[in-house]
Amino acid sequence: MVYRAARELRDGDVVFVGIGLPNLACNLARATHAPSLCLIYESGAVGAVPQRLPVSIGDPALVTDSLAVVSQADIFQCYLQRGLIGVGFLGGAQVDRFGNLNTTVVGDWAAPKIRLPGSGGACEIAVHAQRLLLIMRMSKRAFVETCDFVTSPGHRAANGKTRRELGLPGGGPTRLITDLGVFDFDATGEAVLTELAQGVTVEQVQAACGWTVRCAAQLEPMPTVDEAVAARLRALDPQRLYL
Amino acid sequence: MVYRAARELRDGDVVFVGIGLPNLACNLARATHAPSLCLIYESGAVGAVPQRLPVSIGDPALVTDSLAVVSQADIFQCYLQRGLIGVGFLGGAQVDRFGNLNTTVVGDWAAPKIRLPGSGGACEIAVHAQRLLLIMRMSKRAFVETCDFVTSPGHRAANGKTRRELGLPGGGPTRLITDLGVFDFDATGEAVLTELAQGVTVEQVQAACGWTVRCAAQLEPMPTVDEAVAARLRALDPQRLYL
Amino acid sequence: MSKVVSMREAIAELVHDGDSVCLDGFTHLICFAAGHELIRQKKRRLTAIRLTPDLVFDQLIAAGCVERLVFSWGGNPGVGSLHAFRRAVERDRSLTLEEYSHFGLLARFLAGSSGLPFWPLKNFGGTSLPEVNPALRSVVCPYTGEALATVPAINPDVAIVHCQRADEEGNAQAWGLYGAQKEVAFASKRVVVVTEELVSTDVIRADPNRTLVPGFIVSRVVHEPWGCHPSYVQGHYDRDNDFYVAWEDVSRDEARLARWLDEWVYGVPDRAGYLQKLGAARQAQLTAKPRRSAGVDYGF
Amino acid sequence: MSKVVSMREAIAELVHDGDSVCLDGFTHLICFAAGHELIRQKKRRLTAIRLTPDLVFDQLIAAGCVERLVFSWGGNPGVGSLHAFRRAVERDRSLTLEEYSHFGLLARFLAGSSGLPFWPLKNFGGTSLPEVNPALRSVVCPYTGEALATVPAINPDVAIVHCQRADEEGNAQAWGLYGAQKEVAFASKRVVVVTEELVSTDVIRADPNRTLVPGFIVSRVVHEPWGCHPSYVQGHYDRDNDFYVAWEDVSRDEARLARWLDEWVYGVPDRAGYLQKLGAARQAQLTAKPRRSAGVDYGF
Repeated sequence: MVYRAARELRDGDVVFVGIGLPNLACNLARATHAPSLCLIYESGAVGAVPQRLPVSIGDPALVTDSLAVVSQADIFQCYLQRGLIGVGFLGGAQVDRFGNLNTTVVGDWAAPKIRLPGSGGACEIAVHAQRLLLIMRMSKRAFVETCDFVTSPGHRAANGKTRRELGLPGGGPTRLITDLGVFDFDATGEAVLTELAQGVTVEQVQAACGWTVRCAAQLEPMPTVDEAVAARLRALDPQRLYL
Repeated sequence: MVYRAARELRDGDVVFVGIGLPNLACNLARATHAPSLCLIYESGAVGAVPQRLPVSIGDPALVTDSLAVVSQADIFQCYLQRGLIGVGFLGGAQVDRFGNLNTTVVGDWAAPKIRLPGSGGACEIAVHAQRLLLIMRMSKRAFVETCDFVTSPGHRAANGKTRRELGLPGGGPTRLITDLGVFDFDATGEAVLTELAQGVTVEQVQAACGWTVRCAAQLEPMPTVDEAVAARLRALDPQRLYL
Repeated sequence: MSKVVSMREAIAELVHDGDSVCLDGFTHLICFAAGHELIRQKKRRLTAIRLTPDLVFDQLIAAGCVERLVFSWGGNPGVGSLHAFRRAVERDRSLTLEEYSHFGLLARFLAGSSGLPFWPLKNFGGTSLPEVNPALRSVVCPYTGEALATVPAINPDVAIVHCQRADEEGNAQAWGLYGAQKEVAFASKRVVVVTEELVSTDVIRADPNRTLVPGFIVSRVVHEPWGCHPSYVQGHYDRDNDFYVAWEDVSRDEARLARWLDEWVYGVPDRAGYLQKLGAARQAQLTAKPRRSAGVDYGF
Repeated sequence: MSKVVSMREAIAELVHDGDSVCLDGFTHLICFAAGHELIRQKKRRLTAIRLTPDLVFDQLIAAGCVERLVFSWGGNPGVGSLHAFRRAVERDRSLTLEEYSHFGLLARFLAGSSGLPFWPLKNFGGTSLPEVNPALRSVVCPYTGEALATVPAINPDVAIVHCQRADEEGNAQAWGLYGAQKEVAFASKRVVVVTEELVSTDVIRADPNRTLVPGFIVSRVVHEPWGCHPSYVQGHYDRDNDFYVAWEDVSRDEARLARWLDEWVYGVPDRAGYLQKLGAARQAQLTAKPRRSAGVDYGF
């Protein structure tokens, strides 16, 4: 999943890096095929080259030797809202077929079953990034017909409005990368399964998904991690923070 | 005139310093009775302690040893518009009885007789400073019934609207200091002569003024410069940039 | 005129029950020393404002100081949940929430620090946030006709701003991650600067581009070395990530969290006491390895 | 990948006739070298954008490069008038003016650099500016109901940004007066960074809080020492105030100004030629006396 996400990054991309798996994917890409990847963190670090895997997006290792450290106002206004962020990464507790994400609450906001952390920068990343990559493990609890709360907009709102109608400048979700396979989004903004992980069937994907899965005409195999990449990943995360 | 202006400054005041006579007045006050005066320049220098009299408001001597150097965006938004500037100083080519100033154009804007520099930061200083001091030499050309162009608002617009009606947060002009005397502004926002320079008569003031001069019940003498202050002023401006 | 006082004096003098208090710092420069003093002084009915409530607000919530929380991300970064926060929201319903995204709350500080009543931003389209937060509204651009989101200005009663160095008048310099320290300071009615190093004004004047907060907007200055632990201060000490990981278990168990507060907050008189308890060995482990930049030339 | 080219190449490649060009710097960091190259290459019908047109725009106007001027203060600071500008406005009516106050024009850059279509500000009430500039409009605050002034975003075709040091990719650092360099760079479609010192990226990374412009928004980098004379660069050389004073007489006389351009702009091939003409003695007089700050610690 991390490897598959890393392969979405092109050398020279300007990436807004979230914590967790995206962080690992970006640092893997930088260590392998995309050495000129420009990593930007919502904390204010631009062109970071962390010498240890950052535990948080505000780790001091992101500051030391970065190209620039700027205020969060600049990050959100001059970098993100200005449209300079090529790639954003998000995950969440719930996702629907249009790529809407929930990281706020399970149940009702005013009387929640599970209170999640909330948006942080996720909402604005989903609004503004030119390409948005979603990374989540599949389960019926997570891949839902309708999110309890939409924290970060996907391709269509519950009322059917498109991104253009909602005034969202960014491109919206381009891939939904999961442990079982990969979804693209078609012209109507709906998720379409295009890749299957090794040994996984469409039935297994459907069993872990709360909506009726649509498949591409041709399903590709999801690329597997060879030993060299696996070793690289272990080296990047010696404390097994994310692996 | 410079000395009279300097006396308006209290120790600890936060002053927005313009170029020319205000610059000299502020540096005189700092050298005499107001050592803790905080000088702020629209160029971005805060708490400047210039070791030479600055020729421009962007002089490098304003930067060296200042308390802070910030972006112009911060100066205008966080310092001025936030209401933190206690005192502003302005002059102009024309002033009317309500303290409206013109530094833009003599004649019609689209077909000017004399094109002046324009607002610079003068408009926003007049809008936001808590106290505004005007310094100008008197003449019929300068003290006019109606300004050809209002660059910086005084107490009332040509249509009679008050500062409150115009949405202007600052206090507006508090003194109009001239070579012949000093005007205060009354509750209706109109200039009232309160002080006369040594040897000057009300008739002489009226002869240099395009509107009918109103006088306070009691006219005070404008304080004169003693030799110590005169020497201090010469020391501040050895090149006679302003004197 | 020196504004230097102890943390106890600063909090007693400037923070009153019912105040809105913003304690800023994004991962970096979070002033736990101030948070603990608020708890010790049993401040009540506070409106607590932070983008990321973090452990320090979990502790304030557990201690019963907070009535209303204005925030945008309430978790333990890279670890998991803030359990006192979750209990207050999920079980006790004892906390009023006012929720934003980071950009949304930051924009409130931008408006507050700029003397404007609102701030426009392109955001929130297609999300549920406006349904639960009536403060999110919109304006129409007078040029393009497009609708933009708005947030209202926020002007907290008190800001607590930690920095690497400040002088006695509160002229404060910081580097590394800025968070929203500058915006928060300018937005607030009263500002407490807490500093790792108390320096002479000459040190500030020698590098004026580094000044984040000018002294004339500062009410009080507190000299509190190690005032951010377990958060960090670039160039001084590292983040205590083990503490953050361990907090998961402490805060999950209400009784254990109460014992933790007794031991580490109520049980010590001040930050010096906390550090003595923390121990020299732990401090030595966390002390930053030097990585000094070269200076620049301000001559003319 | 190095983006370093000569000033001639940068201007030839990035500035086209009819472009809008912002050459920023407030008293400090005004890139006269770029202005002179625009004149030498006989660029035409430019929309020239600066808060303070200054001598460099007086020269561009005299040379016939400028069709439209977007500005907020058109004078010779501390000296008097820009006479080419005045002749164009008062006598020839050959220049279209779009006039703001400093805050007004700066707010256009703020909007442009922030990806917003407009910027709100409290300004212009009771003035004549809105009568002569239809771009000044208003919005109503959705919270307080008060009317606020607005300006539209500006996104110049080209920004020319001078700085103390940059690397080959255009990561640029500046100190002293910032002007609106950052806002102008982020607002513009193409950015030319002109630098006093070309340094390795390590120098940039050693003090990342000083970075004003990140390389990835920069198109070309020009290494041009003394590129700002008679403006100045803090830590490098002082403002040539005598030049500014002398300009009053030069620009007042149209023929003399034409001769000045012949001699100092058309008559030299590039900045190196200009400096040779200026002479080592003048440069020595203006060279800054060192005033180095101490570094700060970025360790953890």
